[in-house]
Amino acid sequence: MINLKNAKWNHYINYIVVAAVTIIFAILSLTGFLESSDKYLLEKIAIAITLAVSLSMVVGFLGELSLGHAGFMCIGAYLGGKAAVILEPMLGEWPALIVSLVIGGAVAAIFGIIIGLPALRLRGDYLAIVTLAFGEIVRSIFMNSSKESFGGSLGLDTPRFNKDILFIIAFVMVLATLAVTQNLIRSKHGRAITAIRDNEIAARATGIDVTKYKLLVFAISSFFAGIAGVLYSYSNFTVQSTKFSYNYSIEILVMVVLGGMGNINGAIIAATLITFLDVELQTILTGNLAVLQDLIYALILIVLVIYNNAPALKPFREKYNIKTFIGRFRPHNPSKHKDDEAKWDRVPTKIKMDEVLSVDLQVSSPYTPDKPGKEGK
Amino acid sequence: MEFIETLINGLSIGSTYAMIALGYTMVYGIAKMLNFAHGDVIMVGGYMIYVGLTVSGNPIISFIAAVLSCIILGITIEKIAYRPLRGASPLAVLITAIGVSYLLQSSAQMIFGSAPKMVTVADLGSISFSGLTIPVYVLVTLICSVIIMVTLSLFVKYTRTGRAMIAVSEDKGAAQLMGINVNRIIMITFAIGSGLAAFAGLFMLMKSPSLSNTLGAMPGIKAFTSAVIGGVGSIPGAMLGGILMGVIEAFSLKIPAIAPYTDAIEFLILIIILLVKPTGILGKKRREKV
Amino acid sequence: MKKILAFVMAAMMIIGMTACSGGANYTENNTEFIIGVSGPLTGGAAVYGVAVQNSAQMAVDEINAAGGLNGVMFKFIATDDTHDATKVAANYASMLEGGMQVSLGTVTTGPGLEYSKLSAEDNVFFLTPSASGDKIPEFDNGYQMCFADGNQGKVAAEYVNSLGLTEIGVFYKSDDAYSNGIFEQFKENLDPSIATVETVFTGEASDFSSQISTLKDCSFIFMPIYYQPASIFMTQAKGIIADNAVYYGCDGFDGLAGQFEDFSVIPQEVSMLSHFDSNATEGAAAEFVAKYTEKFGTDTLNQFGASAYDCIYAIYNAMNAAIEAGETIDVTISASELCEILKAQFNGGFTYSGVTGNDISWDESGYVAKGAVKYVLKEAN
Amino acid sequence: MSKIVLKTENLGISFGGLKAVQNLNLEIKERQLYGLVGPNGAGKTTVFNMITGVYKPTTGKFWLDGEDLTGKGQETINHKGIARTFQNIRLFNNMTVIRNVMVGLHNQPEFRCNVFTSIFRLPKHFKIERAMRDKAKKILDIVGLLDERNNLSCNLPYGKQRKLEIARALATNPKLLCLDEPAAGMNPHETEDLMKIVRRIRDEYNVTILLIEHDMKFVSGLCDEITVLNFGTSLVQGTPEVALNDPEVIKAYIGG
Repeated sequence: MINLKNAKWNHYINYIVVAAVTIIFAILSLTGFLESSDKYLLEKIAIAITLAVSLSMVVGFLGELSLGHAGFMCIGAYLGGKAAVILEPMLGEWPALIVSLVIGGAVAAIFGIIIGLPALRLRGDYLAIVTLAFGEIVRSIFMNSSKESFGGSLGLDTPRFNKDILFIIAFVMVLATLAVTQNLIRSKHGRAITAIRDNEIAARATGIDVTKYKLLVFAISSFFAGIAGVLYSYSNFTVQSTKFSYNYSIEILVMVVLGGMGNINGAIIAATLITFLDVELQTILTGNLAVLQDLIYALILIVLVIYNNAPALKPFREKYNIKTFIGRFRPHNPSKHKDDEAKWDRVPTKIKMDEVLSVDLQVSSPYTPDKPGKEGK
Repeated sequence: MEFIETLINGLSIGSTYAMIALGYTMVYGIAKMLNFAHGDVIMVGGYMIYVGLTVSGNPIISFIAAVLSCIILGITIEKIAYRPLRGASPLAVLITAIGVSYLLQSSAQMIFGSAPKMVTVADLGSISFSGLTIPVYVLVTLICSVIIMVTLSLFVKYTRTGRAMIAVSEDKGAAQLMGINVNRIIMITFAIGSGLAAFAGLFMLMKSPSLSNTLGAMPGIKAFTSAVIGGVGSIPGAMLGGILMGVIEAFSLKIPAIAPYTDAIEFLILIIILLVKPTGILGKKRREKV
Repeated sequence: MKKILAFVMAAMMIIGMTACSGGANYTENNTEFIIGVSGPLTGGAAVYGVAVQNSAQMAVDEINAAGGLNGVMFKFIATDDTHDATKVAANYASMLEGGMQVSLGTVTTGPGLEYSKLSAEDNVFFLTPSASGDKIPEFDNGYQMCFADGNQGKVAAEYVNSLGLTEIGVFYKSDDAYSNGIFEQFKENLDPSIATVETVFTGEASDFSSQISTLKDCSFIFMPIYYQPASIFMTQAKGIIADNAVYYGCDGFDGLAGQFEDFSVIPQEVSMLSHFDSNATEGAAAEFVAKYTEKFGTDTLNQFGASAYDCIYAIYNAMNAAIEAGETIDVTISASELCEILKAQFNGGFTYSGVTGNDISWDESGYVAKGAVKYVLKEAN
Repeated sequence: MSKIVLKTENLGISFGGLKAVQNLNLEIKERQLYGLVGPNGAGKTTVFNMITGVYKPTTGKFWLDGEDLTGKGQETINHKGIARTFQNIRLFNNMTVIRNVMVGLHNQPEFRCNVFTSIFRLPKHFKIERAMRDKAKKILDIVGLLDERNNLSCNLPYGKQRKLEIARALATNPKLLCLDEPAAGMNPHETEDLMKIVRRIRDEYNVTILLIEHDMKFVSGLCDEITVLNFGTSLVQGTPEVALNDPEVIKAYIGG
């Protein structure tokens, strides 16, 4: 196999894949091999990945359920878009892009901290509904804004960036999101964050500053949602608030959950596939067939989630998954797992979410030595 | 006078929310899952009433048919989409619930078309006294909500099945060890919840006779919000939350300057209530054992 | 496992995408003229999109049955945008790359704002049946078959001014481009001596008791909204708003009568300012209503469809007129070339008579000029 | 003897009307192994919860090294030098053993680095990570879990999980280490092993240890001094031999 240390390979694989895809498509785009529809699709995929990865920070690593991610994106889209409108004549295209990315991200991050504050007091469903409420409030405010400020119900007209280049920028942003998210998670701070998720009381007792880290995660997560929003405004001629309803937040959540909680690569793949499926269904099923879109999407969603999560299907999953399939062609390397480096950064693919959705149940059940299913060694 | 009038309007809006929230809170409080498809079961209930009226012309028969079909639908959804995920992450169940919601909506559009249907269940008229006019359906909805609330509370408190429900909501594993058939209890919960959804469908149609496949979506979210305001899993809380939500909405719509922001104001008040009382108005706070 | 999956997927996508790349001329393989539209075929606004799809398809079928354009057939594609502007770009690109030569733009205003700019870049002609926003025909490739919102508001205000009222009620949807667009111009052109009682709703609200009680003393209520919420409002307002009051709406009201089994349960007078009445009993409109009802029933019968039907015929007639004037329109003509030809026609005195009006013409900016009629949908009981 | 590490004065808490603990006066001296015993429901864990900041005492005060920590938050109290384990084990289940300990090392001054250092992968980040791992290995060695360091903590057997909790608490470099039933669920052999570990920790790290335990052999074999609690009040204080033979204590345990 590749003569790199396993750990390093593991860490950088998604950068390499994303960068390779970006470069390949950039070349194809600049040599005129890509249709507009491909470019639109790529833009959408990049934005979806940014959103999914940033949301997985909150849901997967911090273990809090947020249904307001679209709200942060909305802030980024409107403020970044407005900044672009104002700055583009003054600064030119590229500086305006950079400044509006920063503005959109920063303002979204500030709101992330504001919404992070209730997260210190609320858990589970209660936090979920508060984030959902926040998203709807943001949407309502932009919806009813005056024509001069944010365009009101007609939406804000924003400059559309050159479509040959925008998706490349969007993928660079994906790389940036990945870099920040993964570097943070794979550091002592990331350990503190996952510690809070695993057991908040123990984390506090171990001296972890829960307040600081919760706010940090909300800030970073919404920063990148804001960035995605700015990219969104650049990829459309108008920004309309109807887009940012709770349904869109849920769509992003679906990507995170399908990808596997706390699994960044999974979130990337899920975001790509869902966006791809969405656009393909939309453009293939025209006319009278359009009604089938949601039906097919819903069926795929239900089947996938049940297949991936049903406890009864566990043996089946273990028997027929890609890992075992690939494993047949690859010599088993038992020494790999002994390496301290290799497992140092293990990101759990499944986290215990009992506490996320059921606050008034006992948060975590005490361990009993004879509990069935947990075997001692 | 205007105050009382607005209050009555608030009750009118809130009674629907309360009715939906009661069904929501049953499923939500006992099966511990956010059933995002609940609003769409209401929609199916509405369509069933429509079909019943078209076929039989009798509101009572069509309503009974709607209740039965909603119960069957609820049980089926639970069996196919939720039961396989018992024991898996609650988020996975949340996602299948969303899938079921999409499925029901698009099926409804496929079967009944995209145009809204006008369904006139029964014109109950309105009663007036001393300058106030109250549509009768508001009173009927309110009275029915209260009856349902009381019945549910008594059912949960005093029947064997009801107590088993509480046990299941507290701890599924322990309940199972005590000999409770958890699957059966959750199935009954879904049946009750879905039956209540048919009630909600009926009352929504009595109020606004226009029936489309998105009928339940936004009221569903508002009702969920109401249930959270009232306190998750609390039956009187759902009622209280719903009424409160309706009254806030009515008063907000009354003031021209803030009327367009009505939804935002409702949600803002939700946030404030939760910040002051993190478990909702009637929610129980439980201390974690350390 | 996941990383390998990622690789496989990336490779798959690269193959999939490069395979479909081609030259800039998408129409060279066309064997029919392709007309496209993007509209809400699913979701809350589906009824409008479906109406457009049905009617446009009906018109295309009729034209083809009659031999097409000098023997060349037409093909109509309707893509679904669920009233979401974000989805328009993908629809537009896929239709254009699929050989679309001329289009009906979008069905609704929000997505239309996106569509008008996209199509302006490629110079693709569109004549929208129902995206009535004032900014829709912003560029010279865009035309409207419906009245622009602002104009409707203006005409409605002029009508109200002529009634000599002192106070009117207004009920509109504050988060809707159509409703807002009409209301703004209405307010601007309304005689300042007329007091207004304004009420709003948002989203898919279905309980208007609060708004109704605010408006209960008004004898004239202007409602620039679509017919579904209007029907709910009227049902709920029974017995609260005076029986001799008047409900007055714009073209969105069309289809209202079809919502009620018996419209006479509403005691008030209901009238609208529109270009089409789906209860028409004579003329081209009645003919359209009969044909549509036979094929699709009355469920989705509304002015959106009538307007779309006219759009197809207007484009067809304009192409015919251009050929008579000596232009050649080949089946593989590019969208941009056809756009120039049609623009020359539409700006050059072309008129059309059809379901939604007679001697319809267009000005340079793309707005339609045709007679707006006050239809009384229902007399007061 | 030496100076007093933890002092409580009239410490008490009531939940609603129930007085869970009242008028508790403790004086724990440096490097002491101090036991807190009593029948179930006597309020031992509640005492722990008060001095680690989980609950705020309703009456009284407590001092660590002379500093008043009453009413401070859990994090602050930990930073000041009180670390604890839990009766119902609370590990970070999705982390490997070594990472559990590294979370404990999070706030140590020598491992401080800000978020940006980590996000931008500055050299300091790598240096700190290496140093933390080495330190964690040392701590794991003491509790005998070095070989298990790359296993998920939830896969450890019960006894080892308890040891890991001790290691994690120890990693925060406490002045006072509070162990809540460290020997619960262990077999006699493991208990003996644990006694050695606890002593070794005290000796090598100069830490004062306060522990709750039901195993009287464990308590009398290990502790220098104990306090017996019953119904939230202190019955007897003294050396294990004296205290455990006190008739009041026997009565409390036997009941009646």
